[in-house]
Amino acid sequence: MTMDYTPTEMMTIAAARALRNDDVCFVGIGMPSAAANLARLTHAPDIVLIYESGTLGTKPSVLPLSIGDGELCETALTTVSVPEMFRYWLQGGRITVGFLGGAQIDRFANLNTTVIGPYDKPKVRLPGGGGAPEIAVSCGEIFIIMTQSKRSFVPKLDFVTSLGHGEGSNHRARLNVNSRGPTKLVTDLAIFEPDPDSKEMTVVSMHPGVTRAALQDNTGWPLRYAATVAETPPPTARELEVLRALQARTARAHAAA
Amino acid sequence: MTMDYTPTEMMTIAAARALRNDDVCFVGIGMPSAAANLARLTHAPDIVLIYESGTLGTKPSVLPLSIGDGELCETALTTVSVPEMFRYWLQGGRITVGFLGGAQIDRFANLNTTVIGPYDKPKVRLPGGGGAPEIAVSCGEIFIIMTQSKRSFVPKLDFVTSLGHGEGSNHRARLNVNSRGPTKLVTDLAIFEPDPDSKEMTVVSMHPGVTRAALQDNTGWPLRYAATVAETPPPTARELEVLRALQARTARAHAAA
Amino acid sequence: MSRFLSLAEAVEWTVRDGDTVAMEGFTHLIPFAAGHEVIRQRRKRLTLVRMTPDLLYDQLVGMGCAEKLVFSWAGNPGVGLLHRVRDATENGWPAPLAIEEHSHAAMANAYEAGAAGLPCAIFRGYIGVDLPKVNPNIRQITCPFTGETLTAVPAIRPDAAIVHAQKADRAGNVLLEGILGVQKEAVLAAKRSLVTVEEIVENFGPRSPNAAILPAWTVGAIAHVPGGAYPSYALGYYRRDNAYYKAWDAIARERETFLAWMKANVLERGPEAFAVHSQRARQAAE
Amino acid sequence: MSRFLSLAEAVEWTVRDGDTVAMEGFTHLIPFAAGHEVIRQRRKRLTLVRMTPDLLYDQLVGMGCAEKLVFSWAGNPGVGLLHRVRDATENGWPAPLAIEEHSHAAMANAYEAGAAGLPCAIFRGYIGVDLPKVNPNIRQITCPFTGETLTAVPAIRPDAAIVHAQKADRAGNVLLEGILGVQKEAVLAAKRSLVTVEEIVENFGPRSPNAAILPAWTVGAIAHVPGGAYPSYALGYYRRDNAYYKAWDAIARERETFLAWMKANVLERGPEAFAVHSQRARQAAE
Repeated sequence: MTMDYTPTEMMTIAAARALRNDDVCFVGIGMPSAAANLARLTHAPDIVLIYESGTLGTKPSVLPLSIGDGELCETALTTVSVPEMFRYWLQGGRITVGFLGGAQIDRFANLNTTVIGPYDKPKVRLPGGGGAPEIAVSCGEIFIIMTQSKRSFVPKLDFVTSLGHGEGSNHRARLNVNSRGPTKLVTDLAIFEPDPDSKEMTVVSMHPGVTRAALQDNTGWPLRYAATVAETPPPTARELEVLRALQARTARAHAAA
Repeated sequence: MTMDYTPTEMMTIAAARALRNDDVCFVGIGMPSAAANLARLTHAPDIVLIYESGTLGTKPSVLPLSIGDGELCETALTTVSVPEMFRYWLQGGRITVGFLGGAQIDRFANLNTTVIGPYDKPKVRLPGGGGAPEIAVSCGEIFIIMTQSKRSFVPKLDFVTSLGHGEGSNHRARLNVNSRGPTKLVTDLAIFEPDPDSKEMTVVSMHPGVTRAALQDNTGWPLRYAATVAETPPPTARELEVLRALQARTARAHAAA
Repeated sequence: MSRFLSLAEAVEWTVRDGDTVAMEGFTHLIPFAAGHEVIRQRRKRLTLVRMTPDLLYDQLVGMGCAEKLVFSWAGNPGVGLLHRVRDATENGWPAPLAIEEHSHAAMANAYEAGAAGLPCAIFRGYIGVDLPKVNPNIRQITCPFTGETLTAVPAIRPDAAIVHAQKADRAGNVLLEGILGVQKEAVLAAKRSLVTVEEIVENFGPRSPNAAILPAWTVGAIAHVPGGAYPSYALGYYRRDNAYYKAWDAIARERETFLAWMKANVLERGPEAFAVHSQRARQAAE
Repeated sequence: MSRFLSLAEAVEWTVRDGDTVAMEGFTHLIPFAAGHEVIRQRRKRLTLVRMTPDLLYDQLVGMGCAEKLVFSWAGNPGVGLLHRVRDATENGWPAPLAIEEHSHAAMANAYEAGAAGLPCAIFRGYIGVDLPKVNPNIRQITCPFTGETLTAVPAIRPDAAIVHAQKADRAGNVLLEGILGVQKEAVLAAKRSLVTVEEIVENFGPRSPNAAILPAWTVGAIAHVPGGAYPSYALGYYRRDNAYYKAWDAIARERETFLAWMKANVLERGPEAFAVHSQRARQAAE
């Protein structure tokens, strides 16, 4: 059975599938939060979700609008102070997966959430790095979820907010960073993984109906493909049902508040 | 009315009197604890007592045998972790008075609680510094309470565990220490304060019945006296009553446990 | 030792022109009522420090209270950017606004160091990124045991810290619960502090032996402002008004709508206007 | 992810010959039962780390389990010195014991740095004193902003940490209450950890939103040992047995009385012997 679904739903579901039941996941607001909670509500019921507001092991029934919604604290195992969160939990190396998004990404999965244009004279001033610069180096690995377009998938970032694979190859190791960095990039069109040698983000799976031409049209650099490129399995009925129920609950809760 | 009292009672009561109602006092076990709680139970009901085990604003009804007795936590405003105690509360400069004792003291009120004899080949190995090295520099001022004898009041310490006035004069300032250091030394015989210039601990008050000859006999260096030396007012009936009741409660509680 | 004051008196005592001020709150317990009083008192040339400046700092900046913003994430969470902050940084309206930008880890560590009385914080951060190129307050330090290069940032020691909390007791102790953010650190790191509270109780009663409490002798002023964190929330009292946050985007987009809104909702009102948000939640719960 | 094991299995998994082991507890929640199991398993050449080594470490040292002691205050609180530690350091009986001595502030900061994944801690300490002359692990570092000289010590990262706590839930999370010491830091800083608990509950139920909890995924082994902190205490369960501490002074003074006591009370007994102390307190409360 095939069902209708949006590219954003495909992206969220593909990202959710990448999470494992024994992961400890540092979650950002927005799409990462939707994907992480979808994973928890489907195949990864024991996944530990952590938000930088200090909530450890939180199990929200609706998606938070902000990183510190009451729902996150009320359903958490416990809540620690923000200095403790960044010292003991993030820097302490206790997180297996950090989930990031961004306004710009380059082919080595470095991210920009700071500024479009020059730093001193920005065309668009973005919110800034928040937790990302340290999430990017302290988590075991990084999953990135981003809507793909030429504007966001750029040959060169205007500003490096958080480190991906740097200039590629062993650049992280040369910076004395031992964590794996971005191991998965999930977009509304495809799934990327780093090439084992160059560390360039490489297409490993394309979502149903997406063509190589369309992919390239939405990417600011010449794309590389893995030797074998899979087709992403479409969302299952159950995945869509759980995701849509989650989003409907969320919409109701936010409207009521 | 005069009452019988022991030199230790006089010492404890004289030390208690030095504490003010608005002090925030970092309390060590033993005589400092007795003096601090006596102050709280008499003229300084609002004094804030802090023990290094993390208890803030504790109001024990009996004296603790250890620095972390349950009584301290159960009667505290709250209890913080030990790293937080030493970082936010002691180093943070939030304590007005630190209360120390020691096995040896010199004329500049440097203290030794580490070792008698050489460090590598001790005659007596003492428990060590504990919190004292940082209490001595981070508190607004330091009160010291010690039984006086030639063995403990020595010309030269075997080991400097915590800083008093160093080599005297402006030595603390030369070490970039801005707190006042030992401002009062209370013994079973007398009360000492630092000379304003040399910072040598100087007799300012002698307990009733104590002679200068007896004082010097119990001191390992030639004593200096302030221009005017007072006689310490003897314990009042109320002071003795409260102190003895506290110690009786304490003895009963520790025997029962 | 903390003193109970009216909000106007408390803000007057706590915040002075030219101060470095931290009004903290990590989504939770944001001191909106106190911030509005700062606006009404027309404070000027403030350096505003906060990890997550959102609507409240947009309002302060738009009303011309600030000359500098120190932050690690500036936005309307889940909604968008801060139009007033942008107008100030890009167009100097109503006054130029300098920025000093950090990461969350840097600011959290810097508050921690401030509370701990240290001049700087060390952490493992800013590796392979551009912020150190534009922020001279990000430096390096070498571990004397391993030789590892670590990052150092100056401690945050504000002139004034303002936070909101659930409860004060009669003795002036303050209890916080839930998402604690860096509020305790901000108060301990600051020279002067103001805590607005939902309620004042005789005593806190039964509680965790490790409750997050600011003792009276660490707090400057306390003002009783029920609902004072609205439109953010106070765990146990009222929920976040997400609609307010969403509506803000349109209000703040243009100078005129912004000024009209501020006049009607801040300049011509007082802290008592916040009480209704606390009461509504209470009624809803009944 | 934490596993529920018998105490013998848990100690076997956690502690190996030659390990650096931190059995923490600041007067409260000292893991006596687990330490006795380490003695029964005849572990050797341990480096024992603890801020306040007291009777338990006296017992471990006297039974020849240790080759080094890292500490900041070693004694029988309110009673006197540790005779077995002294016999080992001064006479090498039953084995020589090296010492590395710190201040409380240094060790508390070093545990904190260990939990935070840093190689060292910085603080303002050891000013004008002699310990830096005898401990090469006390070094200096300069603040890159103010030029102030600060003190650095290496982070404590033990091979194994052992602590006692009030409760675990079925999922393997651990709740601590009361005097927390550096227990949470010790577990987070260690490669392997063991927590003995007074009771295992279905879930923790209503609690402070900021309760001190070690999540299951940060804990190695959990063993259910009621009374396992005796003769220290567990807040909410039983009180400290001050008489035991006082009696220890005479027991430990001579090698013969010490060995006889250890044989009768440790070697020939098991963790179930601790349960009576928890039960007595329960009866007394009824």
